[in-house]
Amino acid sequence: MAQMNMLQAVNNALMTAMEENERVMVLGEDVGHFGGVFRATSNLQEKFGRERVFNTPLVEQGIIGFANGLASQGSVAVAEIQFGDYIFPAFDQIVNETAKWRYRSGGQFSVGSLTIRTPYGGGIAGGLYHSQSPEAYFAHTPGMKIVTPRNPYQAKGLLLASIRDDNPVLFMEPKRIYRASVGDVPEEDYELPLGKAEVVKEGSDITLLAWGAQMEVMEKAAAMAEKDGISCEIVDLRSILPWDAETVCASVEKTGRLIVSHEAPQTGGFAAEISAKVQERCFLYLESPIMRVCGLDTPFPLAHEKEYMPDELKVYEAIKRSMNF
Amino acid sequence: MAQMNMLQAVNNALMTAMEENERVMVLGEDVGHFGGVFRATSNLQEKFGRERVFNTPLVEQGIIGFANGLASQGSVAVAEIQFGDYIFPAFDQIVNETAKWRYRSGGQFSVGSLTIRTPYGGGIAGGLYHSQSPEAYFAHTPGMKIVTPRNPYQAKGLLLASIRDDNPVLFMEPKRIYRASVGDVPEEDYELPLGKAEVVKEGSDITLLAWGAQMEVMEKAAAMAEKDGISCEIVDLRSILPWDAETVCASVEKTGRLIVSHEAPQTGGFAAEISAKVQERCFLYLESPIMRVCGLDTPFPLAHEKEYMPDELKVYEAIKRSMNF
Amino acid sequence: MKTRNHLSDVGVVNQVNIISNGLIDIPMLQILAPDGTVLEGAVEPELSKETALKIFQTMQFIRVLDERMVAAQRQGRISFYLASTGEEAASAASAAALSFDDMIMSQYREQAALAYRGYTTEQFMNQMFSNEKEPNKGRQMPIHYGAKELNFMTISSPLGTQIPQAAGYAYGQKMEGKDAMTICYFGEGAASEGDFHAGLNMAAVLSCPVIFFCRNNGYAISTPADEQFKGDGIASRGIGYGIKTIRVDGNDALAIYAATQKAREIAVSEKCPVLIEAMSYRLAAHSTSDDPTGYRSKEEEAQWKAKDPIARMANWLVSKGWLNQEENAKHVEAMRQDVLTELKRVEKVPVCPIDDLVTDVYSEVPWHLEEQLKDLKEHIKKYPEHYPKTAGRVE
Amino acid sequence: MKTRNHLSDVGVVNQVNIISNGLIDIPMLQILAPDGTVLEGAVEPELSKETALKIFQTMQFIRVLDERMVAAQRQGRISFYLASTGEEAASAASAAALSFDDMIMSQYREQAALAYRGYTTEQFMNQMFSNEKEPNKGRQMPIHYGAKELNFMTISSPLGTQIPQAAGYAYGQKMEGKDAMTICYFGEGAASEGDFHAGLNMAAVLSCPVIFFCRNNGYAISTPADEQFKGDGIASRGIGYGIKTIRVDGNDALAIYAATQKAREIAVSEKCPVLIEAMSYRLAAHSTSDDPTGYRSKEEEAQWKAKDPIARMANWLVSKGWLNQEENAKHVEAMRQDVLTELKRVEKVPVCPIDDLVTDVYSEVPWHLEEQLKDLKEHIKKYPEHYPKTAGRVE
Ligand SMILES: Cc1ncc(C[n+]2csc(CCOP(=O)(O)OP(=O)(O)O)c2C)c(N)n1
Ligand SMILES: Cc1ncc(C[n+]2csc(CCOP(=O)(O)OP(=O)(O)O)c2C)c(N)n1
Ligand SMILES: [Mg+2]
Ligand SMILES: [Mg+2]
Repeated sequence: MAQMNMLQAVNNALMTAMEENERVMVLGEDVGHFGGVFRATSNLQEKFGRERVFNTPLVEQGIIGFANGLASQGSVAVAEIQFGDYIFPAFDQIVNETAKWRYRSGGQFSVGSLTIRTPYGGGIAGGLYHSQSPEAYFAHTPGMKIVTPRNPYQAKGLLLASIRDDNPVLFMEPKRIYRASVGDVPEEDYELPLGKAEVVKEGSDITLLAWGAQMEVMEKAAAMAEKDGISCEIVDLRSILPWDAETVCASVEKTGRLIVSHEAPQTGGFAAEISAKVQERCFLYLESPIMRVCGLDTPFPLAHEKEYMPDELKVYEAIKRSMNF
Repeated sequence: MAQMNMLQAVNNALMTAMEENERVMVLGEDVGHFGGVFRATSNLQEKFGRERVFNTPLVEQGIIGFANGLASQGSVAVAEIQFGDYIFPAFDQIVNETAKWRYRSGGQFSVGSLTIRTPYGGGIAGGLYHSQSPEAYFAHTPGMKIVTPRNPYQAKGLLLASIRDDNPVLFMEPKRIYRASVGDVPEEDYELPLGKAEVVKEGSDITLLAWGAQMEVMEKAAAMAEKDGISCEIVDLRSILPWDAETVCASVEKTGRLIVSHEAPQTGGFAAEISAKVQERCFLYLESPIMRVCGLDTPFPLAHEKEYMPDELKVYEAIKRSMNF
Repeated sequence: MKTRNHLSDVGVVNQVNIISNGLIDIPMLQILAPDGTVLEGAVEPELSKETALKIFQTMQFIRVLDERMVAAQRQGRISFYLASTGEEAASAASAAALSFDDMIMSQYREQAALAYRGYTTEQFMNQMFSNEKEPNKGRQMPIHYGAKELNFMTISSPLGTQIPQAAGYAYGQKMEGKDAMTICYFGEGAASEGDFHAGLNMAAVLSCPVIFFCRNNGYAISTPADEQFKGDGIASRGIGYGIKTIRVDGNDALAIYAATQKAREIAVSEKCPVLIEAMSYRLAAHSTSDDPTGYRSKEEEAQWKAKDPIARMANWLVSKGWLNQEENAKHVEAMRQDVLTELKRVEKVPVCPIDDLVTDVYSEVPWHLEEQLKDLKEHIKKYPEHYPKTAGRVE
Repeated sequence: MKTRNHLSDVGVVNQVNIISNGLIDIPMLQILAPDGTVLEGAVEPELSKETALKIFQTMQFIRVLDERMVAAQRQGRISFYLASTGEEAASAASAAALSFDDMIMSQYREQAALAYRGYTTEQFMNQMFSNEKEPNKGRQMPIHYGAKELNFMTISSPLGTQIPQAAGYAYGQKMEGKDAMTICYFGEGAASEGDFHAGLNMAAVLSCPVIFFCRNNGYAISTPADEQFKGDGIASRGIGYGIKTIRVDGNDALAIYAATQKAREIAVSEKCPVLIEAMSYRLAAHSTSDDPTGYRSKEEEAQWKAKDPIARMANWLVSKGWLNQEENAKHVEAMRQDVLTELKRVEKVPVCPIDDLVTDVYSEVPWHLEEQLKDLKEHIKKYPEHYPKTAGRVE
């Protein structure tokens, strides 16, 4: 075990994957000698050479197009998009190509060995274009897997599983806690399961569901609520697509209440899908409406970032509203 | 009044808008002399010249980028994307640029005079790439308006309103009924309101909500259900963003039951947003879970298109399930 | 750390110096005159009788197939078709210059390359009828072929996407140390997409052994080339990317063969991309959904009919003594029969069972698709007459 | 119907003829030698003393501003900054060659063009402190300027998106029959984006009066130009699009001015795009988030410091008798004071009231944002100490 922050855990996972399988390649803007703008790919080029770890020209549609080709050839491509906000030029390559490759070819071909890493989320004074949480845009796309870790341990285990999973994975890294989240991470190789949520804390009155950096917010809100005698069950979704409705519904059937929270704008966010599905399945168990504590339906602001964010106070207020419904 | 099919109504709206305002321009792949692959822009170039109605090179990101520029300059740009499936290369220009232009500039600049027209939807043996319904991808994007007509009368009135609205509008045309849907359309200029749903048929037992070509399916299902003595209220959402929760919730509060249907895959589709919001608002009125009758969570298939589609039989079955819950 | 060199080779000038289009003027390689005679000064590529005839027969087969399938579409037997009439040489002769291990990523009008690789009449039919014998499982519209065993990537409709993909595929081949490369076909219209720029630039920077083969056939649906670009075709763009480029007469099978052979040699030995622009003409309608009389003249079409690549190659083959026109006519008739027979036979083959609606979305069918399939099956069993393609086989 | 011409001008060759990079070699315009003397044979552009000094003072102001704001960022007074040190000439002198009515669409390193247009120190500060006096309402990170009254489009971070937008804007200007055009600035890195391809090709085909001004400063963050492209810079791409192209020394204000003046004349009179590539060097770090010592050498930086565009122009101005170095030193000191004073003053200005969180998403605030704002205000009133920027003014 070593103490690592999330960037180190990501870096360590990449090292581990590249050591174990020489077909793993890392590509993206500035990922080479420089090690990426967040340094998640530090020392990889030195260790594995310029052919396995390389800078690309500045063109996201090309990065994913190229990585799609690489993966379809059988190489294991780990492509970095420098910020989640800049993934949209690659939207066609992801949504129309990556996600549909296996299906359209009847399984003859696939890009299952592709992993797309990208930092996402707010809280770093990034304004419109260095703060977005684009998960819901991809969650409407059959064929993709979407994964987000909440801490360094999760990051390493989930990233290794993503790289090795035989499906394309969008791996979203919560950049706000890249350095802030520190914890024990095994030096050895391990994987955590995709498609499985995790009950992080058991409770009986209400279920709080989130993923990535938002987990910290849920924990703080739960601590506030506990002081009022409200027992919160906290669930980390971990995989956004396909998502683990079973674990979530089991929790809701126990508590009767659910709050889902994400930073992305509320309308059309992934909380909507969860809410829709849970009310379908757990209709008779619900004691109050499923609530969403999300970003406002605006572009991501700068001066009003604090006000925009679904912080612990807003979650705490929602908990009380739900309890008092 | 004249009898028109939906293509003629769209064409007529474009004619009307271009006659009334000389700053209106129409651009896109093959929209010039040829009149577009569906002929929605027939005769426009002949009438208004090659400078106001022009073919672009084959590059969707460029079409929208160019149209964004045109609109920000004050021209009124009506850009066609040949198929909804090919809008994704323009995703960045739409989601990061079009939608955020006004906000990021504090209202100094905007592309409010941009309208993007695109045919969408299945039922034409188009397979993966000539069948998609991408509305939900855009509905998660504050700053956009999204509008869909269900028949020729709606098409003309909503398209004219979209072109003149001071916000960028994605106008999605249900291509399956381009020629099949025929009806009376006034020759004169008129507009229908954006952001307003319409109760197409009143009823008391259950609310059926859809938009575009799916309205026909709802009507057929309602007819089947009426034979069983179930009284269906049918609502056409018309505007997907911002959407008219008030009208929808009023209907649900009356009937106590809701079915939402769209062709796009269920997970992360816009029915999820509607369901999430309606259960929030109408929790105590709901007599059964809100149900979604949608496309399967697969890419759009060809050989199994019939099976994939949320047809009237599936909606009818859902009505019965909802009534018998 | 490497020293940077973005200025190291730049000359200086003291007056405003405008570089304009006229600076270059890229000629095209031609070996056969339109009448099939070898042009003076031209050197025939090394081409065995066997290969020459295989190219020729492939072109003829595709001409026959295209004719027949356009008719079948009119009769409502298939939903869609897209012919390559007039452009058969570009794909047949380029495919012939490749090694079988080379990956082909095509746009959609390169059926001759696929046929050259050995795709059978039956396979063509299976795809067009979206039936259960088709390895792509009938999920895409007709003409979206794909055959793993022939190293022919399944076609996808969005234009241009295969261009950066081909660069990536080729990079993977290079990393594996194989003597194989990738060829990527696309139209001059698709070359306007952003993915074209991405693909060519990345291939150059990342040293990918790939041939970018542009069929410049003058139209993208109704849009003529001069509303598509203003440069000297697509070839002139190669310069900007630092990519070696060859322009070739797209209706001259020998020239195509020679150009592709050379391009492959360069790509594999120098580990770099090569751009080929083949100048041709789409004699066919864009597809069966299109009617070109709305946007071009009969005279223009006639001019190009006169440059027919099949007739041109036939004359050359006859002059070599490798072809007998009478025998060939019989051969063509046999092809026609074969196509007809297969068409009739294959149109009766059923589509895949309903389970295949949800396979291949992921490597395994996930829980939510299991559920959706289960519900769907129950529904179909309730209304079997409404789902005739699959109801009979829902267990 | 027009006759098509995609083959009408094509010459023929009989041997495989490989067009390679070496075919062209684009020189760059230089008027001033690095020591500020006019090069032999070079002609000074027509440039009044007033304009020359305005260019020069703008460059100096930006140098001062950049220095100060980098320091302010280090002190934690602003969250982010991005300097243009070493590249001031490219934007100041090009902006000087425009008409005020011309629209400027910039990337983010063209603060000198904005200052040339008249953006004040206070305005710069307002933007960087995201305050309520800022017309962009503090919604974007520092350096995302925009000023409608100065015809300077608000900057957006996604790279390359402004390139096709500029083509469209220019088309609109042409349609309005105005004697105005658009200039679009971008880096050599951004020129790799698909939008670059889209924008240049569309501008050429649709005859848009636009100058595409590429600052080739050798780096895109850490990525050197030779990992960005393999062609002869960005200029060589102009040929492929059929766009008139000028390469210029980016550190020579006179050359930039002359090139841009000529380009504007062509763009407006011929209604067409012109591409300018200015060869320079990013002496600054990419931004305050970057540390270039990780990817380039001090020697390389030193070489380029020696080519400083400000010193070069100063020498020329002195030789013309238009500048007195001592007076100038005082002037620079005054600028520094002005920047410091404004910084101190402006950092106290509050941000916009909370209502502005939801304005400008649409032309009117829709029902759902009204609701969200209402809830938010109630929440802030409950916890005012947690939202200190806005709580005081929630009514
Ligand atoms: C991204 C995308 N946009 C639009 C289309 C619709 N479309 C299909 S073919 C075509 C024209 C292609 O022309 P070209 O590349 O020259 O190939 P050709 O048909 O001439 O062989 C268009 C616009 C598409 N398939 N994909
Ligand atoms: C679409 C997009 N991708 C990535 C980024 C992150 N990014 C910001 S600046 C930059 C480098 C730009 O280099 P260049 O265009 O050469 O301009 P320079 O900084 O050298 O002036 C990158 C990669 C971005 N802003 N937008
Ligand atoms: Mg073409
Ligand atoms: Mg640069």
